[in-house]
Amino acid sequence: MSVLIDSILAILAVYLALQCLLAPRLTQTVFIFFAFGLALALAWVRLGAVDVAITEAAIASGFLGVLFLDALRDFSFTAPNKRENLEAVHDPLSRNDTKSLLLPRLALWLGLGLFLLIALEAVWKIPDGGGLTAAAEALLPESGVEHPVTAVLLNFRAYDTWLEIGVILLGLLAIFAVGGIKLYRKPGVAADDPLLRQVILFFTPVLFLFGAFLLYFGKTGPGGAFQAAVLWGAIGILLHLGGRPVFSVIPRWLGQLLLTVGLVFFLVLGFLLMAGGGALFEYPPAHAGVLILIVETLAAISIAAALTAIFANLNQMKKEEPNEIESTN
Amino acid sequence: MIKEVITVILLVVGCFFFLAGTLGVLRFPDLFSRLHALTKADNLGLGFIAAGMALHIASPWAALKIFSIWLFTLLASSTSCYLIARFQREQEQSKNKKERG
Amino acid sequence: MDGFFIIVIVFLLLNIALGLFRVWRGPTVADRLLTTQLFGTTGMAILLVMAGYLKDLTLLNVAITFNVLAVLLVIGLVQVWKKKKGETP
Amino acid sequence: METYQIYSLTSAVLFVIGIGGVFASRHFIKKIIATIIMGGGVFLCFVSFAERDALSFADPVPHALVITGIVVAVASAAFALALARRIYQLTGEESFTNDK
Repeated sequence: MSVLIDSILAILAVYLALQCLLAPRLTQTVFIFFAFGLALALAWVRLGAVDVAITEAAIASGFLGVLFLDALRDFSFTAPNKRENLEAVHDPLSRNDTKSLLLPRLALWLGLGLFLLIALEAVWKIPDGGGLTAAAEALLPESGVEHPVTAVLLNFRAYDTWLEIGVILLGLLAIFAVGGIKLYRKPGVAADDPLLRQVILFFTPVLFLFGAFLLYFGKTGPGGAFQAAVLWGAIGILLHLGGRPVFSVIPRWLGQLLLTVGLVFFLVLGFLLMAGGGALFEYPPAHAGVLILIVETLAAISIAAALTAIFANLNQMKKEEPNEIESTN
Repeated sequence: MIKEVITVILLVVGCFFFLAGTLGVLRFPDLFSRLHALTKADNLGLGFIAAGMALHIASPWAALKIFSIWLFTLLASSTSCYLIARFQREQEQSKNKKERG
Repeated sequence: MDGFFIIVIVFLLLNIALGLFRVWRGPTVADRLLTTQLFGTTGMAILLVMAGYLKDLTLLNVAITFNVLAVLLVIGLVQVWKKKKGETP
Repeated sequence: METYQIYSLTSAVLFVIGIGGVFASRHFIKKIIATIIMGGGVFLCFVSFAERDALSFADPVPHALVITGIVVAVASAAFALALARRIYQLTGEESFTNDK
């Protein structure tokens, strides 16, 4: 009977993915993408992965949705008109090209169909390896936490998490390299609406408290550093949208400290543990719980700061003098 | 037994309001009436479903959490209703101004 | 009781699928934005019912997250696109 | 049909849709979204097999990998968006055109 829910969710997810890519307008694409994130989050709840569901709901649809909306402001709002313009200007051969494009298109669809069959067969025949559940269950008492996913993330495979903070920081640096450091610039518009200001002021402590709750709850159940980080990052985005950008208010060294503290503390802790005679990130079981909580808190602060910085920097990337550039082409 | 009957009734009523909200979004002619249908009817439906589930789960901590979820949703959705309506009005005004001038 | 919960969840999922029609057609951006509100609320209802069906109270945390992020999206769109109007008066 | 079978087959379909989107769509934002959908397919495959291997709880290692994976995918998508917007700023183009 519960197969009904699963199959409807699966059909919905596939349909949304297709519509997302086939929609003629970009605004349709972005909002359908939000719905797609919701369907995936529900699918993960059905599969018993509540941590993944929280992460997906928070970051992959909320944060990315805001980023895409911000990008759409720069691009044209309606793809079709613009595309005709583009083709008229840049690609005068497009009318004659339709026939010669037929063959590549046919090849693409044939290849995709074949690939679909291969992928379905491969997924169907994945051998039963047993997984790592038993190993994780056996080591769980030594890890210092009670929730297996948190134990894997911050104890058994802590270097993954450490490098992941590094990847986010690297992404931020790459964005700086592409668009210039516009983090410390003040945006022009403050929230002029009293209701909007009140809502931002109300949601900031709620988000902070809920993030802290998730962080602490990660010890015993779904939750943890990433989920808390996204919620705290949402605080930064809300404040930025309300005209109080965090990074231009606090002093520079504090911003840089917030961005790097998670990475640095993680690394120092790892080397101290190595100096004490263990392997990298091998916590002593007696203190593991406390150490994990400290590491989680600092990592969450770092990731939240990095997400806020990514949004702030992308939001400040303005298109300069569009008319002149387009006319020279 | 009586608890289950009440839960079923609450959930059915909640579903009815959700259907009403969705139909309103689909059928009403302009944005403002659609906003009205969606943000009122859906929140009422969510309230009924929340009450039903709080009764079914029957633990005071969960009931408190569900109630706070409903309260947040009321706040959030009334705000977004107002913001969307204001956004739309501003867009229309600027469009009119452009057409006139 | 479980069968009844499944029927409710399927009904709410179909509700979301119906609401997609408005995303597809909606003449203005605000119409499409409206449906994120619909998805948020309906998704929360589905999560609440699922919490009872799977007997897993941690799903309530997912519901709160959904709620908060739908608001973030609305405020984001309203504030971000208002700037554009201010730039080109 | 088991739950994990439904979702693993769905994951294959999503992955193929993503690949098709990367090749067939023109606008930068659509290409970026297509890569995210591809990633979603891969993550769904991981999590569905984690559910198959469940004992008293589902296999936690794929869950942890997927959480890290989602965050990394978002960071790379943000970088791709920055690149796309920079290209648009400099050349005014929103898709790869091959007329030059």
